[in-house]
Amino acid sequence: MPVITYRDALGQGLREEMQRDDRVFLMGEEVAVYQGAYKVSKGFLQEFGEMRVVDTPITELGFAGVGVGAAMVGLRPVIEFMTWNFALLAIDQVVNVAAKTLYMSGGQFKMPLVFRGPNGAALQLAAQHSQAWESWLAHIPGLKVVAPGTPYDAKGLIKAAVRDDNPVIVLEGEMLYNTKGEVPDEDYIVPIGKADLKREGDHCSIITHGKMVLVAMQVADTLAKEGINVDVVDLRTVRPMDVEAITASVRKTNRAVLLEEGWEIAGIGAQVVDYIQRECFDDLDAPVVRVHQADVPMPYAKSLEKAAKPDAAKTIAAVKKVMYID
Amino acid sequence: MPVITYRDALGQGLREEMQRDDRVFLMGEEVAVYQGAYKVSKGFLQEFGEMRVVDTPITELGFAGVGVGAAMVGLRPVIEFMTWNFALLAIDQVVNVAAKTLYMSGGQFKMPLVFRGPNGAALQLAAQHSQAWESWLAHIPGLKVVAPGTPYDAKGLIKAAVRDDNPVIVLEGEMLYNTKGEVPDEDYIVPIGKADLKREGDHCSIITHGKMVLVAMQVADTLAKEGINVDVVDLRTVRPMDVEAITASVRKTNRAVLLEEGWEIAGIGAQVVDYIQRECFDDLDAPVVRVHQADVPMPYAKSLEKAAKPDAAKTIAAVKKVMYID
Amino acid sequence: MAKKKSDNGATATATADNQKADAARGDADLRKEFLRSMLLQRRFEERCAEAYALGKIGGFCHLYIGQEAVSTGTLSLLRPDDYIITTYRDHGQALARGMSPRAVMAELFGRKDGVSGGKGGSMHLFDKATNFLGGHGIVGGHVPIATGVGFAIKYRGGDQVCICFMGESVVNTGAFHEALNMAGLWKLPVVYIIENNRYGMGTALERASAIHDIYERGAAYNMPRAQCDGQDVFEVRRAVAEAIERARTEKVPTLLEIRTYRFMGHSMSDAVSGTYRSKAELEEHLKRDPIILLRAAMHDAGEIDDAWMAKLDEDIKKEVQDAWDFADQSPEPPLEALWEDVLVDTTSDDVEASKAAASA
Amino acid sequence: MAKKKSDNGATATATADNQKADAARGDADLRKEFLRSMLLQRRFEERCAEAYALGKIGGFCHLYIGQEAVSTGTLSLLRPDDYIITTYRDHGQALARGMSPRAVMAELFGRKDGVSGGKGGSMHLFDKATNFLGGHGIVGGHVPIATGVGFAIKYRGGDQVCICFMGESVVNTGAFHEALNMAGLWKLPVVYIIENNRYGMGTALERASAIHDIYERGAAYNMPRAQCDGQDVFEVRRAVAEAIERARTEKVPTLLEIRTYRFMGHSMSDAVSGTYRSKAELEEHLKRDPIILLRAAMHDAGEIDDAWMAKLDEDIKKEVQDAWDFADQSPEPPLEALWEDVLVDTTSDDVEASKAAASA
Ligand SMILES: Cc1ncc(C[n+]2csc(CCOP(=O)(O)OP(=O)(O)O)c2C)c(N)n1
Ligand SMILES: Cc1ncc(C[n+]2csc(CCOP(=O)(O)OP(=O)(O)O)c2C)c(N)n1
Ligand SMILES: [Mg+2]
Ligand SMILES: [Mg+2]
Repeated sequence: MPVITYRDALGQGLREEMQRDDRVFLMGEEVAVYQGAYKVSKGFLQEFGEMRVVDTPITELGFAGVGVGAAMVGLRPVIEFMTWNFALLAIDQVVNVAAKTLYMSGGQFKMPLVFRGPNGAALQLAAQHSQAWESWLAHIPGLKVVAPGTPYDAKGLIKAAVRDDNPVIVLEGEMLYNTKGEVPDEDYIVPIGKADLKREGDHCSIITHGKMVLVAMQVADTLAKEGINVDVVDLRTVRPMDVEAITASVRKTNRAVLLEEGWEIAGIGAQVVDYIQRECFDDLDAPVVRVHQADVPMPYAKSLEKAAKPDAAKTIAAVKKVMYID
Repeated sequence: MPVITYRDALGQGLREEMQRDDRVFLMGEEVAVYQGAYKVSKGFLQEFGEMRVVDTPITELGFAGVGVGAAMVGLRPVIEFMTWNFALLAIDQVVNVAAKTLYMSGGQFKMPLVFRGPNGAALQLAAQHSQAWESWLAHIPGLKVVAPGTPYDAKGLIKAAVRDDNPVIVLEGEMLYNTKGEVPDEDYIVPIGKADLKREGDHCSIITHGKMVLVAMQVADTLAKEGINVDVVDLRTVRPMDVEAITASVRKTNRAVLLEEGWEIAGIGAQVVDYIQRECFDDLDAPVVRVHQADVPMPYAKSLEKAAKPDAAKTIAAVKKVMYID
Repeated sequence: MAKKKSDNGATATATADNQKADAARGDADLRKEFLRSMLLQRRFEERCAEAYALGKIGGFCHLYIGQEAVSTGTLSLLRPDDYIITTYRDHGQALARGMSPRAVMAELFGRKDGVSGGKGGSMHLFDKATNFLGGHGIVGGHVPIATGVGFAIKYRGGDQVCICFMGESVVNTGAFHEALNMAGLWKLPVVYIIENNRYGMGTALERASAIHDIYERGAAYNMPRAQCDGQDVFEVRRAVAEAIERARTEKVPTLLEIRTYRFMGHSMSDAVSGTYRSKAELEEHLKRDPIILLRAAMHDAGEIDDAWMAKLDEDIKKEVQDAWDFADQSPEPPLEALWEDVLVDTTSDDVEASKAAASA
Repeated sequence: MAKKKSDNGATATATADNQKADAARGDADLRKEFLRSMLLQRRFEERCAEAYALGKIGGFCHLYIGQEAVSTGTLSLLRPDDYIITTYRDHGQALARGMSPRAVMAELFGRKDGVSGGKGGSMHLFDKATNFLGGHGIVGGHVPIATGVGFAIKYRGGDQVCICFMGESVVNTGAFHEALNMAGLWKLPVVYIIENNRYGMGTALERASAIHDIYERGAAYNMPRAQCDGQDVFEVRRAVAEAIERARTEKVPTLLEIRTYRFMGHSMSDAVSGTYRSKAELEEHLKRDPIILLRAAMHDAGEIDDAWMAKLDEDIKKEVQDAWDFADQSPEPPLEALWEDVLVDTTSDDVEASKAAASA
């Protein structure tokens, strides 16, 4: 199977969908002439022309609304936010219109719309550019939210997102774009709403998604050498969440660590804890431990940033804690 | 002690703070000539003049930023959002500037700023006007978030918020404005970050905040008649959360119900569940049960809206569930 | 107030102007249709106020009384395949677009047979059949959506237009600015209509906008722009016709400021006058009631008489009563509806089939 | 390109204009100061590029090379108690405002002695001592803050001004629109300076804004407005002086478009030319390097010679090297700093004491 980057996997998935359905177009800042701020849409302008690959002014609220309008009358827009940090400016359109119009209209106007872009911290981008928004977005009924962690999932989920008749949020990762993995050339879909057991083990479940999948896999490798075998449950979709996959794993391992990129308070991990205590109350041998960003705005300095971010060492410590190993 | 409305308690608190500190001003839509969309600032324009009670154009993003700028250079703005639904348009200023400037500037620029207004659903206002944002706001380091449920707490917390040198979010309730309670005439503060045990009982803890405090008290009354006595823990502040008050109650009752107005996924309740399982793992006699809005956009129709909202009946059922009563 | 200004459009000669004015007047049948349309809106809204007082309508409810010439004049020009999008003050436009009074009233009553299945209410009327893209509740929020509809029309190479109604407060919002810049930049067939009723809730235009002839904001977006009287349905029709023509044939957007007045409070909880506008001001404006103006003109021209008018009023009252009865008898939505329409269960897997379904 | 337009300001006679131009030139000492200021920014930025390549600076880093006449011309006019707020492209302005190159470089290196304690980095320079209200990372986000500073000045009855720098892309954002409308409406002493370097990342102005003389957007806010050449430091100074005067004495904001060019890529990851602008275009603009223009003028006037210039360059290089060394030796912030500055622990309980502390 070809080995390609996450960036190219997204590009391939998007390109295939644009080829098969001429209602699909890509709009956002720097997606066309500049070939994409992170080059996901490299070559798109040349292939699809300027009506289908559209550079916008810096107007997140405005062009998110353009996507909504176009979706309401039958097109299938893919709206790129250069990063999800900037999408805060557009969040009214995402939350108050994209997510609610089907409901408010009594089912008349569906919203086949994708909002995508990199989410979470890269390296030393400081407080305003280093935020992970999955818990905010997962909070909102009317949205679907996916966060692929591998190239394979990136292609499969972006294609599923474009074909879905609902507004789908795709959370990518700047630090993931260059990562590589096997990606079939052919047309395939990763179903939205299905987690993936990326690694099997009996001792503990690490439940995670998006960028942190890589960290979890690394942790699993390291721990395996110490004879500790973990399940790595990659949620892939954070809304709707695959509760069954979570509980199946925890019922087996009786221990869980939740690993996420974002802040602690009312994060995705908190919700997973709730599912676990609700469904696996008698199965748990230890309190669930969460690993997440320090509860501070992201600092610029390299050492502070490293200290702020969730990583393998912190995750290993968490696994050992739930296993009462020290 | 005088009995006044929640609306007047807020107004009194704000007025006292404006009287004692001429750096405090109130800005927002309809706060001046119209006397406040919900009349919290009735008489303010007449008392303080148009420089300190300022009507704005409909520009949530803009006037939130005006508040930030004024706070950075030494004033103490109170920014009113007509409702927190509209504050989505301003959320970039709240999250990316108000909450982060102290940190990004290495402690140089503090942000003595209050953002306030009604939060959550009123009656039949439909999907775009019926949203409760506490879990979003509590997610953000650099903010404090309070949600008074009674007139007493409203006055005490708004005064504490105005005096605090940090950005404080005050979540009020349209349905609360007319509720009445005892409010001292004098100057007092309800400390930010401290929960209040509004009712004592041994059988179960109902942990809640804001508008739902009233529901919890009603539930406590009803259950008391059946011989079930509950603790009602009113968080009052959702960030920073008074974890000690939560755990003290749960250690006593061994059972908890979390009641909140907003949606389920990654809600405040999920975070409280996490605190409880983390701190009271061996104390819990039953899984924690959460009561919250149905996971749908708020419908307009009266019957559907009622079905969507958390209420006393649902809370009573939850208490009975954690007590294994049916 | 009623004077007409126009910039950046075709510099019309007086003759051409007269011709347009004549065309805008239509024939006597059309004028009767105008009267009917405006009166229907008026009577409908009056009954809404009544229903609100009785608790049959809940939530926020914003009446359109006084502004009927804007909806009627504008929507009389649209093709069925054109699009409309508007604010929470949407009843009048829904009726003028031809949505059934029954389905609109049922929506306001929160019933199953409402246009939005009872889920949207007063502020969120939606109707796929008439390309009515909603009633929106966030001030300014729908303006970028209109730009998106214009984009879609251009994308498909169609000659439809999109009409975007908004209150005058909207021109101060960031959403307006971003949306109009893109429409001006990309040349999209959208007519942005400001219904300048002078107040946004209790805030007079002059206390919210740094300029007072707000159609001039169009200059910032290289957009043809004009201002017209909104109490004269012919004047509205003339100005809108020009804008629609420009959108349809030249694919150019227009910013049109239509000066009108709301005769009621902002919403049901707002007094008609007092805090922010005087009774005298209101009374001055009541003299230019668009229905009275049109009726008088037609009366003077001998096109209608008192009996005709009485009959019309009676017919309309019946129609509105029928809508009320229908709404009252329509069932509450079933409780299962709470969980429906959050998401659809479909995908575009079969592209051709799904295109066909979309255009159906 | 360099032609000057001005609307809605005092209609200056040619003589008055000449006088102003003379004043803007200052004396020879001031001109030397200009040269020093611009060259310091240039050399500083060159070393930043080097430090970035060495991994000493991380994250996003946007150089100011080519635009130095804007910062120097503008900030030469400010009083210590005036305010400045700007974007992520903030190094040059920080230096021109008088922040120490050491503290700025230490910030870029992410060190304890950085102006923002190493927590802000390149995009978030803040300095309370010089009323430098930050480097901001969200395009448009700082413009309402500037309006707020103007509001505070008016609130306190002061005669300070606030300078708000922004890139030309900002004029399309909703934040800009909302902020300028309020400033125009309330008459706030803010000078909004657009540094029009023709591109927002890879997007040429013409592909993002429906109008191309963007200072004309000021008309929408009833705001005095002008356009000037940004490669000529005197021209910048003249135009800004007019605006500052208007703000300080008449309490009126101005929108000033200063046409400049960035000689480097948008940020360190962007090639200098290729995708969105040609090498030829860049070279054309390099001819109007503001430092070369000023140096030539002073040379021609006999105010400086090659030896003086060489000495200046050497001094500045030393100063920048010193800043580098300082930054390099400054420690990383201690790990405890991670948890500091999230919130302060203070309140305004004692109003008088806290007022005094705030103004200190
Ligand atoms: C973003 C936002 N802010 C505030 C409100 C509350 N609000 C509803 S209508 C209104 C006034 C709008 O006035 P205008 O645009 O002139 O329309 P009109 O009501 O006069 O038709 C306000 C402030 C809102 N719905 N959305
Ligand atoms: C709201 C927002 N959208 C997108 C970005 C990404 N971005 C950073 S700088 C920039 C271009 C800004 O160009 P301009 O305003 O002309 O300033 P210049 O960089 O030329 O100084 C973009 C799109 C951002 N920081 N904020
Ligand atoms: Mg209005
Ligand atoms: Mg630029």
